[in-house]
Amino acid sequence: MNSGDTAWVLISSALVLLMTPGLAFFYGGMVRRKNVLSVLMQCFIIMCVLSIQWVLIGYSLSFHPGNGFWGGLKWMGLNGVGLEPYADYAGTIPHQAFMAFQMMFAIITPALIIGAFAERMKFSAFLIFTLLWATFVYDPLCHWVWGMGGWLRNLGALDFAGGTVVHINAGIAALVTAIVLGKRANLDKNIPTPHNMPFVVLGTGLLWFGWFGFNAGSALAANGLAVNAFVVTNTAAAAAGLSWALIEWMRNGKPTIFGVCSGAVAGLVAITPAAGYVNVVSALIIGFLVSMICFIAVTVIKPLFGYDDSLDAFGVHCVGGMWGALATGLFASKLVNPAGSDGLFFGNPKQFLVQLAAVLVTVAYTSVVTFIIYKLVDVFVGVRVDEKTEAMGLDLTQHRERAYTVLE
Amino acid sequence: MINQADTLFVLLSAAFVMLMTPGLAFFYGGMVRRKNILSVLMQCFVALCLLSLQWILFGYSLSFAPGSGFWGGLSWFGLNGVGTAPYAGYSATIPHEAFMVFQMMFAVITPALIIGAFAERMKFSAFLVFTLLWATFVYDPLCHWVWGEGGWLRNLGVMDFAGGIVVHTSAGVAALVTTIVIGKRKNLEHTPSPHNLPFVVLGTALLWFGWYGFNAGSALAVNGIAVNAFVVTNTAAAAAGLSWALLEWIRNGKPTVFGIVTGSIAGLATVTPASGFVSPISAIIIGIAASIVCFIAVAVTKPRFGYDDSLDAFGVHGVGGILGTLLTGVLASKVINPAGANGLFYGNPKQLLIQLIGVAVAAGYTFLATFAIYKLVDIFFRMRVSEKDELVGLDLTQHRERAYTILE
Amino acid sequence: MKLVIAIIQPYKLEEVKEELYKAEINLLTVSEVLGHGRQKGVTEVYRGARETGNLLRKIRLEIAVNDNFLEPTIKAIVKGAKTGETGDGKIFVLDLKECIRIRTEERGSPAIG
Amino acid sequence: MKLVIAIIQPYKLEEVKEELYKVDVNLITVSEVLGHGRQKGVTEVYRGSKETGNLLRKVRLEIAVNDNFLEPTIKAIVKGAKTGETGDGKIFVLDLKECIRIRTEEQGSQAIG
Repeated sequence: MNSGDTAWVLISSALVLLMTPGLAFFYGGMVRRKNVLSVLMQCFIIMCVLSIQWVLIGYSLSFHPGNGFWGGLKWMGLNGVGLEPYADYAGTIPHQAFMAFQMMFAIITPALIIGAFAERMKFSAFLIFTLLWATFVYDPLCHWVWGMGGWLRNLGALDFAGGTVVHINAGIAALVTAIVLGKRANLDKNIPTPHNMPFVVLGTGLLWFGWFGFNAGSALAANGLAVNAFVVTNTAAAAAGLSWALIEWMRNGKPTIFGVCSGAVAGLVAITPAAGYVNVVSALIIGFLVSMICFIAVTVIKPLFGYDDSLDAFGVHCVGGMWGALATGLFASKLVNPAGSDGLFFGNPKQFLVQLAAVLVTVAYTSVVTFIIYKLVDVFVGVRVDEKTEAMGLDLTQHRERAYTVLE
Repeated sequence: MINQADTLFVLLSAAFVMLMTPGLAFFYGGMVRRKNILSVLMQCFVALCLLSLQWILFGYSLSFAPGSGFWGGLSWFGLNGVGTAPYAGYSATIPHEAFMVFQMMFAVITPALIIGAFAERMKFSAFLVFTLLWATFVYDPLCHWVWGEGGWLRNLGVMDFAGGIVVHTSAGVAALVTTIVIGKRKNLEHTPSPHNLPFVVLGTALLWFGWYGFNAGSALAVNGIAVNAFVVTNTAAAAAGLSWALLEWIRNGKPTVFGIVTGSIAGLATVTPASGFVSPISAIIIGIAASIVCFIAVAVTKPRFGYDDSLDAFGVHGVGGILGTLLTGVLASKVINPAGANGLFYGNPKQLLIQLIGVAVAAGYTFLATFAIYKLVDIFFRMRVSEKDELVGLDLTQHRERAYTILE
Repeated sequence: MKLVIAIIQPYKLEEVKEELYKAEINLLTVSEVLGHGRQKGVTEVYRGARETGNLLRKIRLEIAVNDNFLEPTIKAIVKGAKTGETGDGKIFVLDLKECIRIRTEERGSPAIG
Repeated sequence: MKLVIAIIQPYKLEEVKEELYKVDVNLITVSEVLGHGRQKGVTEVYRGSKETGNLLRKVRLEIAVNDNFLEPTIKAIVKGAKTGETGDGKIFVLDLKECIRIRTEEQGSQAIG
């Protein structure tokens, strides 16, 4: 056991936890004033619900070395998950520290989906949907990619900090729910604008800060690999934020803060799977290109198909995550991480195909199961709020409270 | 030999200092009028993106490569040769890249501090060019002189623990220059009151939090000096916040929250150069001195000379940084840090003279170089927005977006 | 000329706007106000303390119209805002003595449209 | 007595205020409103989707004046707010039946100033 490594993983867990409130402000600033509390509420309740789900069954389903497809229930209620290190995941820190670190990932992933169905989902339905989704989509996928014996892991798919497990996964679920839930009312007449842009910026700042724990913490030790992940994370975010602003400048005439924030988050998403395998120059390229790709997804593809992904959970997280996962297959280098493998540009085209396979499997599994869960919840509780409720806003109708006062 | 605890501490400190830039964005953003808040947030975020890239491409090399006494040269261009092996010239127990990324966050926040001087009236394109040039031709050389291997002020014996000269004096003097040459804001019979004081308080809280990384992290190791820096940082901030509130109470009849946060920031800026060399009792003296001197600068000197330092970047950071650097020459003690030197009170008046030379050289160089860069950019881009754009507000005219909605 | 002032439910604004556009009334001013109504409204509960404020959030519309447009305007507002429940709001009509378009300094009814 | 309601561009508020002070009109009430105008306004672009909201931000002034102050008030507002572009705004004039100063309970024109 190493005290430096343990401290690093615990602090990283705290940093990743802070990302969920960060996400709450990032999303909350974007919705209309009458719905901001519903978004904050969804993010916060996820912190509560999934923390409990994780210690009861989630961690066991995800990380217990069961078979290739699920972890089983042997570690239910953290039975057998103690303070001794578990060498297959991390040999120098207590097993529970690893568990806590992974918990924060399990929390933020379903929270990402909120962006797709914001402003129109019933709160009770949201709770059930989230719990089922975490159990039947996140946990299995997490096992496949990161769990001992997981079949995608055995295939050799590289995912340093969660490109497939977190971002593609949440992003595809977002697309599915946005499509089946349908558009918000009156959307063709006026597109709602972010009601509090400074909140979006605050959320971005907290996300960027927390992402250091997300990526550099995934090294699970305070070593050179963590330093590399830290540096490439910052670099990709900076490159993507800047290039999104430049694209806007050229296309719309003005660079916006909303653009810089969107770009920075896209860059952070894209570098996530690659953070432990690529060098700084590759991070620059990954960052610069992800803005272009996500910008097209958000401004061209979304209007073309007409789905209402309210806050671009699909357009930023899934598209950015896919680019990151594939880019890992292009730019990975054993010089950075001897435990990884080389990518296409370093003479190993097979890695690119493995990455592609992992992406396709995730897309297929997540879309099918998310659809089933959605329909199931819809039958029993009804997912969407009625028209009047939507017009009045979810804050007042779902939670009977309001974000701001008028006069005093 | 790499030490895990030191590595984790420096990485974590880098993350803390990164968070200071969004913190500063809110500190400044809350102070401007509602129509300009996004322009301030945008400038801070773009500085974060732009300078992260400048730093890895050539900024770090110019600042820290062991070149001549006056600049670092380009031998570490593109992080060539900056890897995960430690570089003993700066820190022998952490990967060289960790030191690089820690310093990067300083290079990001310094130009962002200047924003306070020209807020609400600078064109965005001009801002970008100005910031890039300023970082390259003012920050990087100055950083090399004071902190770089072979830097001539370093060899002279100038003590600047965490950036009193490099960060606060340079940004503050640059703020004074730009605020004078860009001129006053329009219609300024009375200073506009902050449009969102809770944002100012939020920003201060994030800055205070991040400053632990700034000062304690500058020890570059988990040791007694880091602990001392942590304690004196907190002490000076507290003493300065309290004494500013008392000054207001005496002079204006009521203590204000705006006053207490301004005082805290002044205390933090002032203790920065001293934090590795002085005792907690000295920190109280530093904090009180910071409040008195900065209060005079902001409340007496500024109105008398009539320059429009919109958010008191010079009055707080410049004055605080200069004062702190000089007080280091008075209060430093070898008992706290054997690697430092004694100050005037500990029987070494020479140190005060050295500090004075350091500050004078930095202020003089910054003054001239900033003026030259400003004039150059002004010729090509025109720094100031048109009168109508200023009245309409920068959010709408520079970025075509708005911070808040009214009804929805 | 008349000045119509209407106090309506916030969530009905979109519908009222639409009805007004249909009746070719395009110029309106909207603001958010607190209004005292007869209805109880949705009770908000903060940290257990029940808030039964009787000042409720409303939307206030101001529309300047020529006399022949008055009835269509009233009809449009009623059509868009009426639910039949208490709290639907009120419409007030005032005489408008003069109207000036600032850009051209035109006065009277041509300045209204 | 008359009640003058003016809808103007937000960034013109300072100039209008100044012009009003020059003609000794000191009592004004200002609020922020959304107004539908003919002009397009500045188009905001959010993540690439253009927002051409037809409700634009305006400032609304309410000024109660005695009849002899009416024309100077209108002139002052026009002078301060006019640019000649669409979107400059409108001025409405209403009859004011009564005016009461709450502090003294004075009524009528001496209560206005």
